[in-house]
Amino acid sequence: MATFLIPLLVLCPLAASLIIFISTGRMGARGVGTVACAGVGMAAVLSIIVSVILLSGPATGEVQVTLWPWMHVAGFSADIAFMLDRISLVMILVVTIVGLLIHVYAAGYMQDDPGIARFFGCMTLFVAAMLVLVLASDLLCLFIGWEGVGLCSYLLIGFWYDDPANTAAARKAFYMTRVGDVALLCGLLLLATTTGSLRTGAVLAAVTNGQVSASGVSMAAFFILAGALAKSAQVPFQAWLPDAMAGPTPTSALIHAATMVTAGVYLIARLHDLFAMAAPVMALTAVLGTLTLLVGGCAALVQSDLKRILAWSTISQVGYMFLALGCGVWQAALFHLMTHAFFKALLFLAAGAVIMRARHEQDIFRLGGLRHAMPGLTVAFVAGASALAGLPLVTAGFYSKEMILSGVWHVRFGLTRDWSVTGHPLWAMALLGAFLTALYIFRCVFIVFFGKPGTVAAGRTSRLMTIPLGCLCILSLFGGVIEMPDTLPSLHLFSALLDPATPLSHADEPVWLVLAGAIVPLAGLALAWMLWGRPSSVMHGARTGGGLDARHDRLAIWQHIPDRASTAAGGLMRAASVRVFTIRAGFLDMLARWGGSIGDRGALLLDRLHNGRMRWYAAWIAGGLCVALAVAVLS
Amino acid sequence: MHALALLAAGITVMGAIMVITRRVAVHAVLYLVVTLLALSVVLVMLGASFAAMLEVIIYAGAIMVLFIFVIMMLNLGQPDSQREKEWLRPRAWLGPGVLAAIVCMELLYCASPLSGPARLPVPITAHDVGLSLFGRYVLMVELVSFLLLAGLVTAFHIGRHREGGH
Amino acid sequence: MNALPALVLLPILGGGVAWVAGRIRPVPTPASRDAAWWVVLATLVMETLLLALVTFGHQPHAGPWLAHFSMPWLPAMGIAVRLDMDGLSLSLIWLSLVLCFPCVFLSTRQVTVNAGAFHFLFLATLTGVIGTFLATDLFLFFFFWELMLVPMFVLIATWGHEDRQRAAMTFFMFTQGSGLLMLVSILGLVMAHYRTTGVLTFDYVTLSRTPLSPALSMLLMVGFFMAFAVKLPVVPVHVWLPAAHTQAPTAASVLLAGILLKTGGYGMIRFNVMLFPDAASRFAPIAMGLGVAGILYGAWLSFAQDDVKRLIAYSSVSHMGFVLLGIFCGSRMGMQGAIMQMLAHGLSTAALFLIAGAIQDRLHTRDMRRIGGLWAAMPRLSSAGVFFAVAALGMPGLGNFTGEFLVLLAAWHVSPPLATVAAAGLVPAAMYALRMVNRIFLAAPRAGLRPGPDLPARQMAVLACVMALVVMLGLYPQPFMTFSLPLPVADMTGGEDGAP
Amino acid sequence: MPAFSFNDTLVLAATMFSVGLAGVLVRRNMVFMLMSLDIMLNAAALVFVAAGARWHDATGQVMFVLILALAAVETAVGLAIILRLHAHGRPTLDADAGNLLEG
Repeated sequence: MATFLIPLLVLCPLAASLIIFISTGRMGARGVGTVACAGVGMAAVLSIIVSVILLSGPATGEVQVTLWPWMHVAGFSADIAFMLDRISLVMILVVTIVGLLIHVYAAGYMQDDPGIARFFGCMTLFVAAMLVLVLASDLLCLFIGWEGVGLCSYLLIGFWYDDPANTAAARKAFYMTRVGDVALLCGLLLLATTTGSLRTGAVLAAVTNGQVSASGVSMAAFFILAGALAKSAQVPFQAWLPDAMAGPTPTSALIHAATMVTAGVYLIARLHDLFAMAAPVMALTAVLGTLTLLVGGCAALVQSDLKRILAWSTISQVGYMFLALGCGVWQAALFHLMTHAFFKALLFLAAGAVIMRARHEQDIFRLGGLRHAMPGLTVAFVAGASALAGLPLVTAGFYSKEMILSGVWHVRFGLTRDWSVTGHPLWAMALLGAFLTALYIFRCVFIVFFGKPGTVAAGRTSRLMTIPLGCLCILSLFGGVIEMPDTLPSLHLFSALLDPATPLSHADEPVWLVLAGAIVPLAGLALAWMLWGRPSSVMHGARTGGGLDARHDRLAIWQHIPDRASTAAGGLMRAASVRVFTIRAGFLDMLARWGGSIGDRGALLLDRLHNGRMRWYAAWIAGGLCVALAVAVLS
Repeated sequence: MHALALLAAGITVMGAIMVITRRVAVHAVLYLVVTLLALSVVLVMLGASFAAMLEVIIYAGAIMVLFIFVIMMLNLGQPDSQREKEWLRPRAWLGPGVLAAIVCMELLYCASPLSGPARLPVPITAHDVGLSLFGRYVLMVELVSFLLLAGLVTAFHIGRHREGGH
Repeated sequence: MNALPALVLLPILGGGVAWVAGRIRPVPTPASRDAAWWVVLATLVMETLLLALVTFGHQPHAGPWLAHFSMPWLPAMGIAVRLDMDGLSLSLIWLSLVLCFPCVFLSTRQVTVNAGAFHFLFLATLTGVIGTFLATDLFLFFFFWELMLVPMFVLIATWGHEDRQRAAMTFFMFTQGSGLLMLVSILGLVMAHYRTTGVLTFDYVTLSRTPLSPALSMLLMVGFFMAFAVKLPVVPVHVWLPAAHTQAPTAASVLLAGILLKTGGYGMIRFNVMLFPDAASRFAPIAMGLGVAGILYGAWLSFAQDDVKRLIAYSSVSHMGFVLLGIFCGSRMGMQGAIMQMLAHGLSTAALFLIAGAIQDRLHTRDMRRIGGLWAAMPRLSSAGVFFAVAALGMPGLGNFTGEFLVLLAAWHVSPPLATVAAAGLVPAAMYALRMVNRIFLAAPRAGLRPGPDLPARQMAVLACVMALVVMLGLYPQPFMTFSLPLPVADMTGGEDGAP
Repeated sequence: MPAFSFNDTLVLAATMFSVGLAGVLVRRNMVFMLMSLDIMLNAAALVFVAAGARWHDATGQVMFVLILALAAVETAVGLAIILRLHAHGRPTLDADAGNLLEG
């Protein structure tokens, strides 16, 4: 039964998207909104049904369905095939449920935008592509979803195409993710060459039973990591995500918080057997993850644009997930992915509502003191913020971050045969990251909601928008209980769900580990209160924030490096190609022109010969005679 | 080379040179007639008496007379010969002269290896020429008649509008 | 009567009738112009039916070929009118016919000045192309190779845009010059065959079995390669393509991009890799290097263009680089990838040219700096434009990606670094495609420009069919792949009544 | 009959031919060109006859007759053209002036 439902699951959003695109505006804004929400809603319902079927089945059961043979060629075969197992189960639940909530919110948020048909068309297409990515069992079929998601993010970032800056940001996003896609493609090519087929099962089996050489495995893992890094905007490729905030807020919420950026995490989690065999790549993932979470934290600390703060915070949180993947605890990564989807979506939607009501003002220093004008939004934002910071016991963020921290603490990297290093330094830096997270998010909360009143808020948030906010509040606060650290009543529902085979309980975990994880966010909150919360500190210039901002500016400088590098690269490329074009045009056209002028000069010369005078011709004949005779005589 | 042969050859060459160097057309034509007559003498010495006679009768007799007749009609006066003088300045004839000299040298150089024994040429009488003319070459004679007809028609046609003159 | 000669001659006869129809009324009233158009449409429909007949009604006595026809032409020289159809030629002929329909619907209607002649030349080129795909007699192949060149030259020279004379001349010079090189190779091959076996024949099948010294076979192969390299546009000899594409009228540039480039690819498969297998394998590294160079160079150059058609032309140089890479990979997978890439490129680039032509008809300019955003004014045209631009940049799930992936996989078997560089070519491909989209479709509308009407529903339906084909080529290419494989030379026993 | 060897006649013909050639090249007056042309023709005819004498073959003289006919026709046409040009108001008879091909 499930085999029939899975393709239907993907078909619903796809059909909704086609309907919206083909109707091209004949349907009103409300009609488009309902069709979109219906499409994604159907997908959500189906995914719940399918998950119930799967969970009722055997523990390690999975559902395979092959739709049709895609490419069957000598030496390689690929099919359009879907697979539902516990990892993709979690993902489709996250994608469809969060997606549904965001679509409902967007129906209200975008209703007075003329291009709403195009917006919802792209959004539903995005959900369809994401579902293909998550459900694909053939890595090449996953690549369809992978690029489809990139295309939709390009179309949605550049949604308000009137402003060239938006479309430039969209193109930049697509180019950087495209670089990653090429790397991923090379990885797939390498795997396809060695194993002949890209079915996940076949690939993992070939890797585990040693059919692929060690260097091949690490090379493939490296390529796939590069692809994941670009798609999830990690350190070398993180410049495009802050600019991607140019898109409408629901887009930022759905694509750049909940789903697309986590695609990389999902891919590595899906291929964790492959990565387990490539120890150096695992270490690299962990290091890059840590680096990203620090860079993200610092950058978010100095942003003045509300949405950019959230963008950098996403980069930082995904950094946590990569750190977890690097340390081998991919279950923790997925758990954090789920909780992150909830509270980050909540933050983005709340921010969107705030911005809309503050007449599209995004600078936090000009927003100020909105808690009286928008009490509901304040509660939502604070809930999201606390979950993001990971305030102990009461928020989901705490549990997922705790799981990662314990995983990182217990890992031991076997870089080479005899030299292995424990995860303690990484653990310390992760803890610092948690502190920074709490700091920047509560800085934003205090400045926006508790500072002196800035702009006057207008209107009310429509009902359509408040419902999703409510749901997300509940999820981000209570979503974490399903996975408790051991010291507390050890409840491991989530990891049991994911991978029943390997229990994650570390009995000998020191108590102070959990305490550290709990105290650090509170410390961050306290420092933020001291710097930006107390009315006195706000007095002497909110922008400097008691000197802390200035120092962090320097720290944040070098997070712009890749940003400047990419714009420079683009400019260089454009200038180079223009110069080459002129050179090419110069070189080859000169060749053609030069050839032409020879012809003209030659013709002119000959023309003078035929001047019609007989004696001149006679002379030439005599000359010819002389030459002929000379040749005849001499040779 | 026998004295008479040398004399005839010398007159032919001198006549030819005089033809191309005269300013007045009539003098040139007369020198040409002298050249042709000397040439017929050479032909006789070659044993081609029939050809010599033809040369005298047709070439010197008919064609040269035609020449004289036309030149008289053109009644080239003093300005013409003055212009000829101006046309004959060294700048004009130096180039072609050199070219002609080169051609002459090359021809002479080519001719040298063919010097066979100076056998007494057995004269070829009109009888032999007549036999071969209307034997093997009867078709060619027909063609020549066509040629003559064409020449006649052209000369007549071009000359016809002399007084109309459009 | 055997279907093959009818398949070849029908277009040119139709063209003749169209010309006459166009000239019946001296003054070109709309009726007379439409008459020619209707005749062309009828011809195309009949041609499609005939092709369907040949495709599905498999002729029993044709031996290994799908269809075979042979008639002595110059027995003294061993030249016969020999037409053979196998999977490869059939799929490319289907591509040509499929492209002619949108071409006829979208662009040939706008041709006003002596439409009859235009349609005649249009169909004459089609005859030349179909002949090239079918001929298995080297002399007949060369005859059709030159035949398809002349009407295209006249099309560009008379109905082209501002700088058409120079473009037509460069196009003619390049193709004609290289064609002569091919003629020399053909004659060389025939002579070599004659000297060793004493049999004078131009027949492809017998010639493919001539014993050749490595040096001679490499020389002959390179001679053939030059002609096809100019036509395919391989990088150093592609100079004629941008000029010819930019100046050609819409219908001609669709024909040029959609079909004529494929004759280069077809020629390489049939007359390079299959006729001189060992020489081709020795020549493969160079050819693959040229292919990758083409991919990067074409993509980089199209990034810097301001003229829409020139941009699309350079993009085809880039895509054809993949074809070249695929053909010389030496594996069946590479060959299938190259064929898929040719089919997909044919559809997507032809559609892009149709859209560029439509833009030029409405705004009378091709300069992207002056066009500005069209999404608000012409949503249908722009959405089609965005779709095909996305197809051009190799979005998986659409036609181009299938071809490119198979080519890259085959190249990876041969040399991973080369395949990585070729894969890196996908990034600039995305760059030029999206730059184009963001300059003429998804951009702020230009104030001064008075936008024309959007695409009528009928034309949009035709484009929708092409879109469906591209998606089908992307998601369900299996039938195309098994269907369009060339007949390997080994079991080409040749029809019973092969040339003497 | 004193001997006139074949080689001597060739020398004579060569000189006559080159003199005639010089005449054609030098003189701009068409009449003189015609005359020089005749000299060249005779030089050629002389060689034919000498060859006929040398190998005792009448063909030499046959060719001589033909050359005569040719010379006659050529002179006739040449002079007709000269008369036409002269009467037509071109006193100088300059060979170079007549290069514009109109009537």
